[in-house]
Amino acid sequence: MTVETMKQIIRPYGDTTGDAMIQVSFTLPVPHGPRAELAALQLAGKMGLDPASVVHSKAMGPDFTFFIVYGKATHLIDYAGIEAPEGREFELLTPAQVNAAVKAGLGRRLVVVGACIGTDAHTVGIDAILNVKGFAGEKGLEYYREIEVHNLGAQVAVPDLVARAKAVDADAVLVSQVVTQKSAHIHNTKQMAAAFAEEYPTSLTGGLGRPLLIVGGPRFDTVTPSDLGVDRIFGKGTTPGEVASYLVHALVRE
Amino acid sequence: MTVETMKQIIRPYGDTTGDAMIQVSFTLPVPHGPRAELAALQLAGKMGLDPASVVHSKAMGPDFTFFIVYGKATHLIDYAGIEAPEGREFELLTPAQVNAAVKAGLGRRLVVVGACIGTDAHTVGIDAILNVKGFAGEKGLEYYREIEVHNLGAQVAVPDLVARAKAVDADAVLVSQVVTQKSAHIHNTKQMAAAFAEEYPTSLTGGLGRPLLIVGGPRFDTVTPSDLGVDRIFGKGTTPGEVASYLVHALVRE
Amino acid sequence: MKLGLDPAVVRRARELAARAAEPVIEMARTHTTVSVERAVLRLAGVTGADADGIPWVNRIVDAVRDQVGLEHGVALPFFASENWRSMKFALPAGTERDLALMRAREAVGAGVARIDRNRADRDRLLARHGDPEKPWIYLIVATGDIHEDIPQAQAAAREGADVIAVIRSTGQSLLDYVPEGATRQGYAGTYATQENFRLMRAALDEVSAELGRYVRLTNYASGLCMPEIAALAGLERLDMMLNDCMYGIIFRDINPRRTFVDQRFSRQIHARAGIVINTGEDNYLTTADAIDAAHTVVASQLLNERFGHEAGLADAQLGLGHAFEINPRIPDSFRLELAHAQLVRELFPAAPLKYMPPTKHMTGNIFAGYLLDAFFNLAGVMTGQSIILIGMMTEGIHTPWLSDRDLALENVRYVRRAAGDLSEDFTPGPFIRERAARVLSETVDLLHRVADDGLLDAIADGVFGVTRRPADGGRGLDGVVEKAAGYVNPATEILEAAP
Amino acid sequence: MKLGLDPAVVRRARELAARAAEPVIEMARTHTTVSVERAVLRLAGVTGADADGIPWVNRIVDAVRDQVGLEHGVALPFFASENWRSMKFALPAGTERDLALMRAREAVGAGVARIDRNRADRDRLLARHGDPEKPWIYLIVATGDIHEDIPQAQAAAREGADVIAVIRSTGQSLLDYVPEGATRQGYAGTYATQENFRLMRAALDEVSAELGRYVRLTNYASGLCMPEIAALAGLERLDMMLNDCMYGIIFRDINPRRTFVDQRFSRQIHARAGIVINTGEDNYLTTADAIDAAHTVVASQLLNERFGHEAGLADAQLGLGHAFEINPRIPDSFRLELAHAQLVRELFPAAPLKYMPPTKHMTGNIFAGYLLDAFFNLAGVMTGQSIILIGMMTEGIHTPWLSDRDLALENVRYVRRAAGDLSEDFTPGPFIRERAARVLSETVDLLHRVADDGLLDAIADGVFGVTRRPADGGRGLDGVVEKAAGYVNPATEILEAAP
Ligand code: B12
Ligand code: B12
Ligand SMILES: Cc1ncc(COP(=O)(O)O)c(C=O)c1O
Ligand SMILES: Cc1ncc(COP(=O)(O)O)c(C=O)c1O
Repeated sequence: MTVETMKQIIRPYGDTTGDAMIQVSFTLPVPHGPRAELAALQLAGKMGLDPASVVHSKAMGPDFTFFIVYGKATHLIDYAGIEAPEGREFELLTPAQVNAAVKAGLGRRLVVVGACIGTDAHTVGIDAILNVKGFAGEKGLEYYREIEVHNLGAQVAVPDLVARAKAVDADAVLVSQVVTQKSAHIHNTKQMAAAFAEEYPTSLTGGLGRPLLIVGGPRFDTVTPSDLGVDRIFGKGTTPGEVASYLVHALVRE
Repeated sequence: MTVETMKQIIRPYGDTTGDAMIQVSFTLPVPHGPRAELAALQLAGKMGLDPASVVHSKAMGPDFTFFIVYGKATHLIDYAGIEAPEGREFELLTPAQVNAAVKAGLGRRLVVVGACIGTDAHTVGIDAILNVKGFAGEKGLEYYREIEVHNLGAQVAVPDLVARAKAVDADAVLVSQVVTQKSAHIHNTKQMAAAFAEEYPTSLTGGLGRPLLIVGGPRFDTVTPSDLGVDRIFGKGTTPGEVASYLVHALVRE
Repeated sequence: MKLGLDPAVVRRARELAARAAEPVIEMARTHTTVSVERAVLRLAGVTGADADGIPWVNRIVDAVRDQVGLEHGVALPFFASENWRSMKFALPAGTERDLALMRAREAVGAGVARIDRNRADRDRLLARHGDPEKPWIYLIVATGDIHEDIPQAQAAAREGADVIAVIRSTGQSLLDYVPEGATRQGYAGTYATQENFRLMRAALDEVSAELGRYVRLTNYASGLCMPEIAALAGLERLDMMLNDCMYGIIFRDINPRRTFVDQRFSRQIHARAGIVINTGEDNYLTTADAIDAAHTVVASQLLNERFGHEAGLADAQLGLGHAFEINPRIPDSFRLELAHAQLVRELFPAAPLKYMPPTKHMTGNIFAGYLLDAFFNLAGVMTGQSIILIGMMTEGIHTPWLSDRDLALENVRYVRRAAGDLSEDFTPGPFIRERAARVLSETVDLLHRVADDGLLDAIADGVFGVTRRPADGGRGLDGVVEKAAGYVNPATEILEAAP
Repeated sequence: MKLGLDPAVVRRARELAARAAEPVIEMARTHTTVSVERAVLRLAGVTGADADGIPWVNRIVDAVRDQVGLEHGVALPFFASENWRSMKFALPAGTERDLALMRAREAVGAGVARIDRNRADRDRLLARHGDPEKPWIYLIVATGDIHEDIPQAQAAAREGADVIAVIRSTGQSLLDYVPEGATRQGYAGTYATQENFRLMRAALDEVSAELGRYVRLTNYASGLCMPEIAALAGLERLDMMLNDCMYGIIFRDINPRRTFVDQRFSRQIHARAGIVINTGEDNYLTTADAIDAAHTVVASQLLNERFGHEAGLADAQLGLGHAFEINPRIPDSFRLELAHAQLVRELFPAAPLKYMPPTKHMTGNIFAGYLLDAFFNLAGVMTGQSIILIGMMTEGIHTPWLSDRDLALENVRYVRRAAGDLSEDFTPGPFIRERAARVLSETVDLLHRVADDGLLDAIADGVFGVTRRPADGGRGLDGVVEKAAGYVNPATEILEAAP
C-alpha cells in the first residue's frame, strides 16, 4: 500500500481509492425547509462538492438550520508538492546537555519569564512547560539547574510583564494564550510583541537587544511567528525538553 | 430575528452572525504526520476555508489519516437568488377524492405495478407506499378502491418488470431503489427506463403510449427525472397520499 | 440469572419449539435439493467452472437430474461415470453401484478430512495466537472488491476487530450457483467464492500472527446455495457463518421447503467444521416493530436452536442473533433493550449470542447515530453478549467508510474499557423483570400457535418479520426433490455417524 | 443509600469540616472588604457610574476609605453626608449618627425588600409556569454580546434547557468594580452587569411563559466583586449563582482572606434571595487528577456546606459542584465516576448537586467528545444528580456554537428518555462500593490535617487544585479591613436577624 502514498495527486478517501468523499456540517441563518436545503447545496457546490447530498437537516429554532452534508470533493491535492515541514530547526537535547551548553555558552544561568497574558487564566499549559512537574513525563524548566524561571502566573498585564522581564534581565519571555475567541490570542500576542519592541527600540531580534519572545498554546496553527512579531510559536503537545532545546539553539549556540 | 433571514447574502453561522464557521471531516490516503496535516489544510484551502484549523488527526493504519477541520468559509450564499422550490406541482387529494377522480376520469381502475428492481431487496419503502398498512398514518395504495396494485416485491429483473407491466396493462410503474453504492440506483433506474422506451418505441411520454415511470428512494437528491428518463422521483418521507395524488394529476386530470 | 425467569415457562417454550420443528425436520430428512447435491460434489473435490463460468457442480447436477433424476442423489451417478466431463450419467447397480459408492465415500471422506484438519488448525492457531476475550468485536467489510476488502479487513483487525465479516454482493443469495475465483465487482458487498474465502482467510492469518490474536472470518451460508457455501466455508477454514432456518424465506423470498432442507445439511457441515452459526432474528426488527415483535425474535431463536441441535450443532456453536432496534423516541427504550437482551442471555446461557446494532432508526444525523451505537455497545457489555456487531454512525447513509469503522471501534473500545464490568452493578428492577417475563410469555403463546398450526402455515401467515411466505411460493422450490428409497449421500452418512 | 457508607465516618467528616471552617468564619465575621461595603451601597439603591465609567459605589467607598477609613463601614459616613456627590465624608456621631443609621437601615431595607419581592415573584412564576423536573439541564451561553446571548438563550430554553448560565468575559473576576449597562464586547463571555442581568431575566421570563416552564438564570458571584454581584443577582431575580468559598483563591489568585470575607456576605444575600449557589469543586479536577484528587472535592464540598450553613443557606440552596473528569483511557473509568457521583449524592441527599461534564479530556475529536458527554449524562441520571451542565462535543476547541448546543441537548434528551430511570436497576457492586468508601476515608484524613493545620495553611500548601496560595498573596488583600468596635452594616443586621 505504500506505493499509494507516493502518488503525486491524492484525493480524499471514503471507502474506495479516488472516491473523494467527505463530510461537512454547518448552520445557516435561515428557516428550515426546502429553500434552506438548496442554500446548503449551493454552499457545498461552492466548496467544490459535486455531487453533494444533504443527509440531515434540522431546524434550530425558527431562524436557523443545521445541516450535515456528504459529497465528493472535486479538488486534487498535490501531495508531491507538499514538503514535509522541516522538523525542528534545532537538535533535541537532554537536560544535562542543556545545562552544559548554557554553562559553557553563557557562563551564567539563562533567565526566563513566563506568563499567561491578558485576561487568559489557563495556566495549565505554561505550567506544563515551566513547573518541575512538567509534562508527558519530562520535567519542566524549573528542574534545569542552569535555567532561572520566573513564572508570573495568570492574567498578567503586558506592562507588568515587560517591567518584570527588564527587572530580571530576561533572556527569554514565554507567553501562553489559550482563549482564542474573537482571536484574543492573536491580539494579545501582537500587543505584547509591540510593547517589547517599544521597550527595546534598538534591538535587532530576540536575543540581540531584547529577550527572545516565545508564545505557545493549542490554537496558533493559523499564523506564523512573523505575523505575530515573536520569535517562535509552540503548539499542542509541546514538551519542556523541546522548549529548553530551542532556548539553547536560539540563545546559546547562535 | 426574521429580518435576518430576509438578507440577500448569507454565510454559515457558528456562534456569531457572519463568522462563517463550518466543520469538515475526511480521510486522506497518506501516513499520519505534519505533511499529512499540510495536505489536509491544502484541501481545506481549496474548499475555500480560510483560516482553517486541523483540530483532530488520527492515523488509521500506516497509510491513512482521518482529519477533523474547522474553518471559516469564504463563500457567500446568494439566498435571495434561491427560489423556494415550487412545492408539489399537484394538489393533495384524500383517498375518496382520488377514487372519485379515477372513476370519473378513467372509468376503470388505475393499474400500478410496483417493485424493487435489480438486486435491491429493500422493500420497506415501496411497501410503505403500496401496502394497506401504509406509512406515517396514511394507508397505502392497496387501500384505494379504484387502484389495482401489483406489488412484485424484491429483486425483480427489469425484463420481468416490463413483461408484467405489459401483461396487466399498467398505467404506472413504481420502482424503488435504496442501495446507492457505486450508483447502483442510478444505473438500475436508467436501465429500467431504457427497457420501457424500447418496449414502447412509439410512446410520447408517461401515460401517452407507455406507463408512467415513477422511481423512489432515500438518495435520489442528486439527479432529476430527465437525467434518469423517468417521469417523477419521490424521495425520503414520501407518503402514499402524495403518490396517489400525483397519479391522478399525471394520468387522470391531464 | 438476574431476571428470575420461571424455569417451568422456559421448559415449556423449548418443548413447544421442538414440537413445531418436528414435521419440518422430518421433511428435511426425506428431501434433498440441487444445492445439497452440489455441496456433496464440492466436498468430493469437484471445483472449477466451464467456459461460460457455470460451475461444473451445477453442470453435473443438472445433467444427472435430467438424465437420472436427483431422488437417488448425485453421488452414485457421478462416481459411476468414467468420464464425467462427457456429462452422461446413469444410475449404477450391482457391483458398479458398490464401486461408485466406495469411490464417493472416499472422495467425500477426503473433503470431510480437510474440514477436520481445518478445525484442528483453527484450534492450534487459537492456542498459539490467543482467543480474544468476549464480547468479540464484529466488523463488516463491503467494498465489492476482494482486493480492497483485504487491506480494510486487516486495518480493522489492527484496530481491534475480532471477527471480520465480508458482506456479499446484493443479489448473490438469489443465484443458484456459487461464482468462481477472486472477484472485484460486487454491489454493496463482495461475492462469496471459494477463492475469495481463501484469500481473506490467508490475509487474516497473516494479521492474526502479527497481532497475537486469532481474527475470525465470517461469511453467509444463506440464500439458494446455502449448503455449498457451508461446504466451502469448511474447506477454507471460515470460523463463523450467517445461517438461519428462516431468513432466506422471509427476506429473500426463497421457498420455505427449499430453505428448510438446505439449512439442515448446511448445519451438519457447520457442526463438523466447528463453525459458529449466526442466525438472523435481528432482521425481523427491521421490518417489524422491536417492541411488538420482541417475542417473535425469541420464538425464532428457540426454533433455530432446535433445528441446530438436531443438525448436530453444540450450544457453543449457536450464535443466535438479536438486535437493538427499539425506536429511540420511546420512553425507557434503553431499559426495554436491556430487558430483551438480558432475556436472550438468560434463555441461552451457553450460546455465543450475536447482538446487532441499531439500523432502522439510524438517520443522516451521524452524531445521534454515534450516540445510539454507544448505548448499543453499553447494552452489549451490561448483558454479557458474546459477539457485538459494531454499529456505524453512517448506517442511515452509506456502507461503512474506513473512518466510520475506525470511529466505531473507538466507540466500542471506550465503552468496554470504561464500563466493561458494569454488569456487576446491574440488577434489573421490576420494570425490566416484568418486561422480560412478558416477552417470554408472549413467546410461549406464539409457539403454541405455531406448534398447533404448523410452522409452514405460520410463516405463510406473516408471523416472522411481518412478511407472508406461502409454503409453495418463492424461489427454488423446483430444486427440491424427495429422496427415493435408494438415495445415497455419502456426506450425510459421515456427518450423521457418531463422531 | 446504595453504597452502605458508615454513618459514623460521615459524621466525623462533618465535624472535622466544621472545626476547619471555624477560625475562618471568625475572621470573616470580624472583617469587611471594599466590595462588601459597595454591596451595601448597592442594596441601598446607589447605581450608575461617573463619566469615566467608574461606578459611584466605587468612588464613594474609596473616598470614605481615604477620608474616614472603612473600619466603621461605609453606611454611616455615606448616609451622614448631605450631598454624597461632593465626595466629602465623615464619621457621624451622636444624633447625626442615629439619623444616618436610620436612613441607612431604611434604604438598605428597601433593597432587601426588593430581594424579598423577587423571591416571592419567583415562587409565583414557578407555581404558574411549572418547575421542571430534576435533573435540570444547564446550558452555557457565551457570545460576549448580550444581544447575541439573548436569542441564543431563548433558543436553548426552547430546546430544553432548564437553566441558562451567561459566562462572564475573561478577566471580569479580577476587576474590582462591576461594569455598568448593557455590554456587547466580552471575551469568551459577557460582562456581568445589572442591566445585562435585567435584560436576560426579562427575556427568559418571556420564554418561560411561552414554554410553560420556568427557566432559571445563573451568573457568577465570584471574583473580586462577589458581594456586589450577589446583591445585583438578588435585585434582578437571578435564580442560581456560581459562588464558592475557595474558587477565587485557587483559580484567580485572589487573596484568601478577601475571598473568605466576601463569600460570607454574598452567601447571606443568596440565602435571603432564595438563590441556589453552585460551588466550584469541579474546577479542581481540571488541574488535579480526578482519581487522585477525588477526596479533595469531597473535602471542599463539606467546607462549602459548612460555610454555607453558617451564612444561612438551606440545604436546598447548596448546589455543590463536582465533575466527570476521569481520564477516559483508565480502565473502569465510568464505574469510578459512578462511585464518585453516587458518593456525593449520598453525602448530600438534600442538596441540588451540580454535576459538570468532561472538559479536560475533551479533544478535537468531536465524535469521541459526543460519546464522553453521553456517558456523563448517563452517570448523571443513574446517580440522581440534580443539575446537569450539558457538555459540548467541541469543548476541546471553541466556546459553544449554536449547533453544538443543539446537538448536546439532543444527546441529553436521548439519555434521559432512554435511561432516565436506570438508577432503579443500578445496585453498586463491590468495586463501586469500595471505591466510594475509600474516597470518603481519604476525605476524613485530609480534613483532619486541614483542621489541625488550619485551612489557610492547607490552601497555601496546594491541597486544593494543586495550586499553592499563601494567605497573604494574591489580589485584593488591600481591600480587607478589620471591623472597628462601632462598625455598622445595616445589610448584615437585617440578614442576620431571625427571618
Ligand atoms: C482547564 C481549563 C480551564 C481551567 C483552567 C485552570 C488553569 N489553572 O489553567 C478553568 C476551569 C479555570 C477554566 C476556566 C475558563 N475557561 Co477553560 N478550559 C480548560 C480546558 C478544559 C483544558 C485546558 C488545558 O488545561 N489543557 C491542557 C494543557 C496542557 O494544554 P495547552 O494549554 O494546550 O498547553 C500545551 C500546549 O498548547 C503548549 N503551550 C501552551 N502554552 C504555552 C506557552 C509556551 C511558552 C509554550 C512554549 C508552550 C505552551 O504546551 C502545553 C503542553 O503541551 C479547556 C478545554 C480543553 N479540553 O482543551 C477549556 C477552554 C480552554 N476554556 C475555555 C474558556 C472559554 C474558559 C472560560 C472563559 C469559561 C469557561 N468555559 O469556563 C473560563 C475563564 C478562563 C480565563 N479567564 O481564561 C475555552 C476557550 C475557548 C476558545 N478557544 O477561545 C476552552 C477551549 C473550553 C471551551 N470549549 O469553551 N478553564
Ligand atoms: C431495513 C434495512 C434492510 C433490511 C431490508 C428488509 C426489507 N424487506 O426491506 C435487510 C436487513 C434485509 C437489509 C439488508 C441489506 N441492506 Co439494508 N438497510 C435497511 C435499513 C436499516 C432501513 C431501510 C428502510 O427500511 N428504511 C425505511 C423506509 C420506509 O424508507 P425508504 O426506503 O427511504 O422509503 C421511503 C422513501 O424513500 C420513499 N420511497 C422508497 N421507495 C419508493 C418507491 C416509490 C415508487 C415511491 C413513490 C417512494 C419510495 O417512500 C418511502 C416512505 O417514505 C437501511 C439503513 C437506514 N437506516 O436507512 C439499510 C441500508 C439501506 N442497507 C444497506 C445495505 C448495503 C444492505 C445489504 C446489502 C448489506 C447489509 N448492510 O446488511 C443487505 C442486502 C440487501 C439487498 N440485497 O438489497 C445500505 C445501503 C447503502 C447504500 N446507500 O448503498 C443501508 C443504507 C445501510 C448501510 N449504511 O450500509 N437492509
Ligand atoms: C442469516 C442471514 N443471511 C444473509 C444475510 C445477508 O443477506 P444476503 O442474503 O443478501 O446476502 C443476512 C443479513 O443480515 C442474514 O442475517
Ligand atoms: C465558582 C466559580 N466562579 C467563577 C467561575 C468562572 O470564572 P471567572 O471567575 O473567570 O468568571 C467558575 C468557573 O467554573 C466557578 O466555578
